[in-house]
Amino acid sequence: MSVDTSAPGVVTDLASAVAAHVEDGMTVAFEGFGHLIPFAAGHEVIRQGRRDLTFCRMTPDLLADQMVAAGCVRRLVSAFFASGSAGSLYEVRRRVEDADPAPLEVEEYSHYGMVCRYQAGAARLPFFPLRSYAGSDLPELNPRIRTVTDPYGGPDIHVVPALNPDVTIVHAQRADRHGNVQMWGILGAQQEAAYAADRVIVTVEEIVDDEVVRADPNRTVLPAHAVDAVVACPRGAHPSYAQGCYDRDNAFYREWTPISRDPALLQAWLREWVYEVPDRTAYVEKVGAERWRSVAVDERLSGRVDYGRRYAPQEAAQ
Amino acid sequence: MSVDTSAPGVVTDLASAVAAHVEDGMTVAFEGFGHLIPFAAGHEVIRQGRRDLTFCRMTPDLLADQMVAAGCVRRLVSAFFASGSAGSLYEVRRRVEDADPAPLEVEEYSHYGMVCRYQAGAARLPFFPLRSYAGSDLPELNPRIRTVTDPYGGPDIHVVPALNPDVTIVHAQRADRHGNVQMWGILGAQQEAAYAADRVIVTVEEIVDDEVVRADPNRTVLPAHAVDAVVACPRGAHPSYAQGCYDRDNAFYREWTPISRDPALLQAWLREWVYEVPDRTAYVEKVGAERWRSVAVDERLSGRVDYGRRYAPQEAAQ
Amino acid sequence: MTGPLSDVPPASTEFLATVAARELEGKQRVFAGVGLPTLAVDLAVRTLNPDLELVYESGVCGARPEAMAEGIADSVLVSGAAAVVPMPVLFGYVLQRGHVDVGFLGAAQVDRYGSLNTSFIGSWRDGARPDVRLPGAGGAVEVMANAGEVVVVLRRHDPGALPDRLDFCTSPSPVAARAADPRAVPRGFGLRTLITPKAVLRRRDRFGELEVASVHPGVSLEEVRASTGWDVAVSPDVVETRRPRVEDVRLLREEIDIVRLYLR
Amino acid sequence: MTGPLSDVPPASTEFLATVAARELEGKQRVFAGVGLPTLAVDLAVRTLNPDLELVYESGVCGARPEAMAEGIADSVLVSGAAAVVPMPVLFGYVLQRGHVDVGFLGAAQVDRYGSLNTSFIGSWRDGARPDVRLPGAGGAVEVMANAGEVVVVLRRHDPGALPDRLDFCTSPSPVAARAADPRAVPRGFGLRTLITPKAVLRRRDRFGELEVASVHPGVSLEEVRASTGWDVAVSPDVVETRRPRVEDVRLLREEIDIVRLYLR
Repeated sequence: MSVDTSAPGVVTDLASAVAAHVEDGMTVAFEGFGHLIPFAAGHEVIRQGRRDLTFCRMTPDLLADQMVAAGCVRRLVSAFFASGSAGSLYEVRRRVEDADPAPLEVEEYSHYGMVCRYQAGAARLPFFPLRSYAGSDLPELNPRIRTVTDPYGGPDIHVVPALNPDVTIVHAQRADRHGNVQMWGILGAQQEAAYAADRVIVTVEEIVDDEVVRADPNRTVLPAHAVDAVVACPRGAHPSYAQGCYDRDNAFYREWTPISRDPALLQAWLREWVYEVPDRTAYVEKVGAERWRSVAVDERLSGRVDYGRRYAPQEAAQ
Repeated sequence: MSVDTSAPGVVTDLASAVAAHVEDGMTVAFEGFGHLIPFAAGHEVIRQGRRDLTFCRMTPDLLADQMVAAGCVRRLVSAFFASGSAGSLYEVRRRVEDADPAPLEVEEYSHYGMVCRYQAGAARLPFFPLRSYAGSDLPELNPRIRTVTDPYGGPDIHVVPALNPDVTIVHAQRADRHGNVQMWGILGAQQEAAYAADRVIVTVEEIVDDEVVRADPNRTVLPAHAVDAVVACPRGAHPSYAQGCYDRDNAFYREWTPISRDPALLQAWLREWVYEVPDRTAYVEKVGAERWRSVAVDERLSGRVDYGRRYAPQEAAQ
Repeated sequence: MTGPLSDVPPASTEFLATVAARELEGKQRVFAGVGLPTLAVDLAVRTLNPDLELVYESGVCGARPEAMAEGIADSVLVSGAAAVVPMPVLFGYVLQRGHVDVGFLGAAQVDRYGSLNTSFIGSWRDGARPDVRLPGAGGAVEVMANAGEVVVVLRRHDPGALPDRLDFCTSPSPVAARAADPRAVPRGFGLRTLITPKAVLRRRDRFGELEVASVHPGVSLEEVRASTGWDVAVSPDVVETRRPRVEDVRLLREEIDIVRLYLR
Repeated sequence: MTGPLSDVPPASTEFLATVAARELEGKQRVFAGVGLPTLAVDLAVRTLNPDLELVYESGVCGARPEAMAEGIADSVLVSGAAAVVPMPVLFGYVLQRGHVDVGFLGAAQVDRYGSLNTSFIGSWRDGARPDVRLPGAGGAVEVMANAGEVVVVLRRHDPGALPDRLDFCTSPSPVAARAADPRAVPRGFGLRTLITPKAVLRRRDRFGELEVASVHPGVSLEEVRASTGWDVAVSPDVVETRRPRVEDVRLLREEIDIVRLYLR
């Protein structure tokens, strides 16, 4: 599809987007629940040497292990401290259990607690209520979990505070050059995390013509007004996946456990796969055709729906 | 498309669905924001002579005028007391301004207040906060609008109480026989209103094969677990519209004003178009081909997206 | 924008829509209502601001209608739009979060601080039945609180429509919100521009009063004062309202509202 | 379900998954986790409950995977599913509203009332660094509060995993919730069934204690008691746990987990 990326819009390259929007000490959310995890953007943040970030993510995943190991992260705001299916995040554990090589601040919620924090942030509310914390030790662990009195006479209910990241970074299947972003498959809390943020960077598998987006407006998860930078970044979610584009690299997730367990191996991995790789194009090439074949997927197309078009009176008169 | 409607599922006819789920005195939400308004279901409720309903709808529209005039409604819970573009709802106004021929209780919010009430109901929360009521006379008019103290030190914030209808009724473009409902175009607060309810009736333009729904799972607004009855009811939203199926009958909306203004005309209209019409099939026939041509739409298809399919190991080995 | 000027009367829809359209110059996103705002927005896109993003309460963002919309939930707004979002997203994330620059609202009454009444004429307290049941809040109270600024077009200019005191405050200005709770002042400026058949009134300060900014051709300042329900302030640099161009009127009649739905 | 019985050991994944699958008979919707629950759910669909709706924390409802899922966010759960909803809908409307009948959870520690610890081993108060950083709450605290009932499968049965007192209460049982606030008792029953390598323990009462309901073949009741960190109650009608059928084991090995991801 031919797209004139020189036209006005928010299209940029990843290095520029990160340089323009991500500063040391910022609160940055990287969202994508097991799907569309913005690894390419995370690696660019590592390469640019950002420090003291408050890193927000419902499930930290390997991305947290990598960014913590690279020294980008001062504080982790999260709900789950393992890598989906495949074992511990040892860099995170070393920091938390032994302050090795340095301590890591942790602010801990449940998954729904994080979702609620993003919902409050996205709607500019001070807090969001949820039902599940009564009797848990979580509110004692994290004093930012509080209660409010129900003015309708019910029991007190727990609330979590709004989370408003300075920057939210997500990955999606496609966007137009204005920043209207469409995704499908598992949507996680990306819409909330993006609307909650002051600035939003979206990496996409493909930048498409306006008409592709406008042919299916219900598919748009982030309208252009919520997006500050769009970057074409094919395979930018690897080793996680993009529904319909490429599958999760489960083998890599398994390989991560021994890498993560050994700090020297982990630093060597960062050198080889992040610092010494200039950008995602080089990464894709380095991953190699054989590995990409192992995560290739067959086609399974959705149907089309009809949005209809009004008969123009001129036409009707003709 | 051939669908075996004798198979197990929630498919039924409209008279049976209303008889099974809607009782006198219940709280019933009819949602659809200017689009997919469930007129056919409302007319069936009128025909079955339901009384003392608490009728919930963000914008009452002609449907409220008709159901109030038919004597179904004791209490109106709403945010807007006019018919979209085209003038007053005179039956509602007569009741409110002059108790003519009888009073009508009104519980009044704003549009977002109604959305928030449904959101709280859908998530089993006692209330939902919103930012816009400070300084308005709405909280004095409606003492169910209250405030809570922000435990994070901000100002008090207004809240609205959960709305949990006994029944929510919506119309959609399509569903499968299990009750997985898909819609596109303007989605209003249908998802929230349905999840908030104890029981849900959905009328649809078309019941489709399971595979049509499963080819595009992100298009499903109401999963089957949230739906109790699905009714095939083509053109069930007229005189409102169904995106891609038929357009709004704007001429009818304009015709309504003089009908609504004259109680005798209104009762005659109800006799001719509701009481003496056995079902939606008869209504569609009575509306007539010429009028249906006036609301016909041209095709404007969405594209397809690729959900992908994993290579099965067996296939890979072959 | 230059070209010969039209002599359509100041109370005409064409005049008011053109004056309203000018408020959209340089803005990014407008929350558009039905009726006269539809005309104003369309005219602005065709003349002053082709990149204006049209946002509708129904959840449509970036509409590009092929025909004139007959309501905020018209199917022509959906087909070809950039996005259609559910109402919790529209009200919560788009509007309350602060993405709307200008909101167009109507009203039955406007007070000196720009609070609006769209609910009742007459008394309503203690269960009284009002004289007139107006449409109610709809989304107006949210637009007032959360849009960057608000533009109101009134079809009347008299002390009934511009009273000293509203019968009911549906959508409070920041002044009224601050009086209720000094800590809960909303994000938005509130009403910035009020366009009537006689004049354009503006608020220069978020907590200030309306003042007469321009008077329509053929209307005297004295008439404006006498038609307003309070002792209305007048801007020191009050001018005559600029007339629509002939081209604006032509666009409205021959390209925008060709079926004369809103133009009478 | 009849057929010859298998002699796989009680601590084997095949044994535990089959016992867990039986808990899904007659249920409508299960909130399925990764690992052993994946096997149990798949086996239940193939043997006891073909209409079971599979709901995943990732937002997938009515999954019909063409291959075994390697996680709760696996692409095979999405393709061909009945619905994929965003997480606010999944957690708020599907789970918290009460549409899930059975939730499968894992845990590092379970106490006598069925509260779970998935957060820390060791001390954590006053800023102490814990001995072991466990994965944390994830969605477990929401599943415990809002699912109709919960099934937990443990891979250990010893006083460390079944202590008298949890190191951290991540997901409280209704007993613990009631103790914190008698008015805030959650909707769900809490843990109903705990499956370990030695026994099946059940709670008969929403506010009751776990009691030994069945003991696996070759395990003595005395061994179960000695392996539990409190003086565990025993059901008056305690029996021996029914073994998997040969067919169950065959299905697990030859049709469900053909790559032996979870079966070792």
